[in-house]
Amino acid sequence: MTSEALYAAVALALFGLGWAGLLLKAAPLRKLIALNVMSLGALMLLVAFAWRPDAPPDPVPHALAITGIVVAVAATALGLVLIRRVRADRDR
Amino acid sequence: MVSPDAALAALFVLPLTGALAAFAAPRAAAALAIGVSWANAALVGGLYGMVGARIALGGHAAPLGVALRLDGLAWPFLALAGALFAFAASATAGRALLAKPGAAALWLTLLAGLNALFVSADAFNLYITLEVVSLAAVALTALGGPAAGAPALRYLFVSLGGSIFYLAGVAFFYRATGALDIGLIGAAGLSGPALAAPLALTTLGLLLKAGAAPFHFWLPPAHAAAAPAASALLSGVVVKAALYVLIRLWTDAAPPEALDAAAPVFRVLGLAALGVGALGAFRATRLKALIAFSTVAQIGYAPLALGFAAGSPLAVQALVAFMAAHGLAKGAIFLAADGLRRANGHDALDSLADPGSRLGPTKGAIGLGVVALMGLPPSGGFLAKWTLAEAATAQGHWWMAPLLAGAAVLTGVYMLRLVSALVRAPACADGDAPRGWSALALAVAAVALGFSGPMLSALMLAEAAP
Amino acid sequence: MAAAFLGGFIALACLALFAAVLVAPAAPGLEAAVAAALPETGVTNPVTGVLLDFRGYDTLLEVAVIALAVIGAAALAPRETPPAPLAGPVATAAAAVLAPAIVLFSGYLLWTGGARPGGAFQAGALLAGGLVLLEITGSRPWWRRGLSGRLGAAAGTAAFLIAGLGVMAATGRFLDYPGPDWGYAVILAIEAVAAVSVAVALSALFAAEPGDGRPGEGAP
Amino acid sequence: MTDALLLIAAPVMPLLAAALAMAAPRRLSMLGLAVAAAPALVAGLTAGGAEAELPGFLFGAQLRLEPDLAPALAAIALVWGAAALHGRAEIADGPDSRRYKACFGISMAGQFATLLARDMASFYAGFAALSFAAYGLVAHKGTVEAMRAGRVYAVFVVMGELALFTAFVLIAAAQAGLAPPVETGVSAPALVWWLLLAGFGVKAGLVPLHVWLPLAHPVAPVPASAALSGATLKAGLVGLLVFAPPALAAPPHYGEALIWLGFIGAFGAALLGVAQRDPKVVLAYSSVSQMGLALALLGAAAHGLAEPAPARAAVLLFVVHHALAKAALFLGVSSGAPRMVTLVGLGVAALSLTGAPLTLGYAAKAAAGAAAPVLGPVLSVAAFGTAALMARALWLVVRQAPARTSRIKATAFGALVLGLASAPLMLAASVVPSTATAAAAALAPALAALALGFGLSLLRVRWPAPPPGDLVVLADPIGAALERSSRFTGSTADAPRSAAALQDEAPPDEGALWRETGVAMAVVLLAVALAALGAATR
Repeated sequence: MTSEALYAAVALALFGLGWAGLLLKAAPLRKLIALNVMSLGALMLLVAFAWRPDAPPDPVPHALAITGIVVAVAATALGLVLIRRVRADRDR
Repeated sequence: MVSPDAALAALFVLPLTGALAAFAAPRAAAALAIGVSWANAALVGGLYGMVGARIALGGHAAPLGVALRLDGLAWPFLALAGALFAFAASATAGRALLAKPGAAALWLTLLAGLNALFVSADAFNLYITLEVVSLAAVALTALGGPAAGAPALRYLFVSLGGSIFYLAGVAFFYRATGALDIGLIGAAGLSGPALAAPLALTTLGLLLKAGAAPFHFWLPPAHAAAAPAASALLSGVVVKAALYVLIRLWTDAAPPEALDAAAPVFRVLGLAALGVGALGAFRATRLKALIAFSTVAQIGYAPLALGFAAGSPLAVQALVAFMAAHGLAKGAIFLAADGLRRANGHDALDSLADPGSRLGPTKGAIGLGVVALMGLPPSGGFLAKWTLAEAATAQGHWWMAPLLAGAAVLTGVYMLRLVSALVRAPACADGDAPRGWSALALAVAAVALGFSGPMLSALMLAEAAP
Repeated sequence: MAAAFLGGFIALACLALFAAVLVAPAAPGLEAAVAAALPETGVTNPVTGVLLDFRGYDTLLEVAVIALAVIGAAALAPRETPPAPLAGPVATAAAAVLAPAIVLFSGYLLWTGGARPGGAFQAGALLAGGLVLLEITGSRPWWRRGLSGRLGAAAGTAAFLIAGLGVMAATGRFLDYPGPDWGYAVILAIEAVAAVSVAVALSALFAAEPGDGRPGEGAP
Repeated sequence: MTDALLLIAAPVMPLLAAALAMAAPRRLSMLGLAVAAAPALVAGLTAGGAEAELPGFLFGAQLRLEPDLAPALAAIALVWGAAALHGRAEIADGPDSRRYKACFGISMAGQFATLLARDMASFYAGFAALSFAAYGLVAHKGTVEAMRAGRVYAVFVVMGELALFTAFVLIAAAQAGLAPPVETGVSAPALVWWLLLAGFGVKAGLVPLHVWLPLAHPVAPVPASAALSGATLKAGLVGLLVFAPPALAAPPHYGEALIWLGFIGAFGAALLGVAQRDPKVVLAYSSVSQMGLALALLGAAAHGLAEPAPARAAVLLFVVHHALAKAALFLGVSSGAPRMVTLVGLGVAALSLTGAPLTLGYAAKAAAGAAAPVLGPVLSVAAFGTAALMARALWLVVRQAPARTSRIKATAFGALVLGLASAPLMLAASVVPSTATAAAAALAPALAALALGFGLSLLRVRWPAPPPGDLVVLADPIGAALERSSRFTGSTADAPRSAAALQDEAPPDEGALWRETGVAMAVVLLAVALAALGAATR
């Protein structure tokens, strides 16, 4: 098994875990965390696909992964604020 | 003469700058949003002469850099967004929304994201623009009030989930082709698992984001709960962003054989949407829920048309006409619904009444909007329906003609629930209800799209040219 | 029942995707193209070259996404009483010791990004950590509040836009840096502003208060 | 050049007038509608053979006034113009009048477009505008009967449009172009002919699609009835002439079916009509009867019993004749002219319909008989039915209280009667019977009907009136069920439900929604992936 396959297996496992969590977990916070796990899986897939045998990795997927992480952070932050907002509106 | 580089860059530089300014200076924000929306509309109008342009951002050509291209498919969507943002911003409902803290900056960010999305030629860049659009749209939805929070949250989850599927698909595309440019991905001529994995992932993600049946469960609550002007944008153009990327992928990145093979799937999805949306609209009790379910039904035309698009530019042309007509008409109806609701003081569908003669433009907007949604001639909807029926019949699927006509009948029947309000005994009108000129302008545009046939054909030809 | 079906299906789908990885051959990536074009950029770290030059447009939009999140958070954050600061001696002392070290190290990360792993986001994220540390100990710096806070969060996108338009005056193309020397300078400038801006934005997202900066005043 | 402008102005002017009517509610705008019929009238009288195009409209609109269609256009324009003028006195100003005027203008524009359009898209646009806007005319009064008639009308119209849209798309696909079959000479598949028959049959009052007609005509305002019966019915006939032309080979049984349905209409409607007690219902059944004859003529041509060219000419002459005569009769119900003048005018129109010598009706009947000799006896017998209907209608008009005099209404009525009376002057040769027996035969129905009517009134015979709309009563249980579900009708009686009441619809089970979405994801993912895999192995 190449390093790419190993990394891809882990990435897809994360992706699947997050996917299941998104569908099956009820609490909004858990859904958001599941989404984070899922997005980590997708980003790790990029990292896995950057692997090259006997050569330095392809820098483009790495750059994409960094961009993806930042986008995921921003989305998560907005999600957290929204969860707080919903909670506050409900408690009022 | 402005260079294409400058003009295309202006598509996102202008609204993004406006958004930052609106954020930094909240007092001028609303005026900025209206001004920039109109400036953007003018810019898009000017870009019509540049259709066919393709630029390499930063001077780096495709495999390495990100390309923008303004072709015959992109321009109508840009124009739709431009018109909707301009008229919705000027409408009373739009000014009410823009007066809320942060709304103006979100409004302009959404515009920037949509513009960037429609001209992007790069699969990963499309991911980022999709995220800009989704996040801004979710935030705008949540501004609809206390009842909007939960629907907005559900919208966010579905939308983020969809983005992640899309991103995973892009990763697979890159692995199989070493390219991110959609044209280059298509040129690689993928097949087998190397094609199936990314195509299935991206398609699933985009269908989720578009709210296409059977993934529509988030859409009606979100579009019904948002502020009226936001609903106009969400239904009018935001859901189309994901559909647009879907069209791009299947017509440019996937080989024609794949689209041919997947055509039955898309036809089933489209028909399911038409049915499910109509059913929801029949059962809706609130005005905005009816309109939102009608969106579920109407966006079914996109997968349906995609189901006939293999090797048929006619079907793609029909698809564009559908999306443009629906966007304008739906924007008009959401804005007009605001006037109707305020004149009545409530929005319970079965007891709405005539908002009085002062709201003539509102009533006209609803009437013309329904004509366009039903696809009666000479609206853009008719152009689309006829073109699609012709394309389908040419491929031997003559049953599409009665089916499309039947869908129009369904639309007419559930929209009658809205129209019949206009002939009931007049309501005691709220003197402040907006008259609805912006809504009327959009509705007139939706009907006048019937005159755009030659322009659409010309645009599609421009796309075919190298 | 449905849950079991879904779990099973998801597992199968992921296995199928994994099989696709094993079966389908990988195409050569863009490493050769990046290596060939890297000298024009003025940086030697290929990831930074991709991020800030070849796909600088992506990065511009990505900074805009952060600004968007700040805008959205400010618009949506509920009015709630903020939690009491951690004012104990340990926390205060830790902040006092760690904050300068964090600033220094994030500066290093920023600088080294041109040649080795590192760069604006890494530096900005670290800096944000420092700001959060200050935040929870109750000593929020003045430039995180009000207009300057908003300007700070918007500065990264603004710097990118200004740089993009600035080089356009020279080359006629948006974000097209003129030559390696200038390119390096422009990239470094963008990165510096972006790092600080990202830090301000992330810490603003951490606090997530209503846009007018008046938390805890009850219903709007 | 001016001719081309006239052709474009014909449908555009009524639309502008409709827009004006929305803006200006005063009676002036109704006058505008009357004036808006002028370009079509002038075009019909002077511009036969003219062509024009509107490149931007739909797929590029081509307009052409076929020389043999020109008289029909003129007659129909006269009908619309007279109806608009009459409406100026008949329709009270009010919030509703704007809607009426808008619908009137759009219908008028649509009808002119159907007569001029040379491409299917424009024809369909005109036809749909005519059909849908006419709903506003049928249901204008808003009474229970009007709403019912409107609903029945809407159901038929929608079904008709469905059939037509399908047929047009199939024609376009069969011949790869938008020109109608009458020009391309390409005969469409059999299915298309039947679809066209259904679609146009609704408009033309073909049995059993006629049931909306006797319901709609009496409840609509008088001028609207005149336009509906005089003008809009003809859109169906013209549509069949253009899209299912006699010159092309019809599918098997098409001609026979059309002949028999036409006969059933011609005689059945006469039987049902004479028993009615409302002059407008009688007139409506008379329209069904007359249209039945015209349709039977088309059927004869399709079946090879008549030459295509004379059949087309005869149908078009019938269009001119029936448009003017029936519109005059409807306006005569509330003519506004002095009583004697009204009766003379009605008499002229009625005589013309029965085909008396020296009238346009005689020429029309003679042309039909010449085109399809086999129909000759039928036409003679049918004339007795028509005469009976006319006698009944006139009797009912005489008995009702005279309408208030109105110079405007009288002008409108007079214009139609004059048009009807003067048209024969242009065809002098064909309105004069060649032999004395022919003259006697032509006059016989009218005399017989007069005698019969006189006798019956002496005997004071009364018989039960069948319900107007005959067959539609079969569908009434369905309509009642629909009405009970107030969802579709709604009522202002319900107080607006409170926000709280609306909120307590059971909140959806969030978890179930997500699980269902998960299952849908599985299905879609699998389907797309399999499709993509399958495409590769092909």
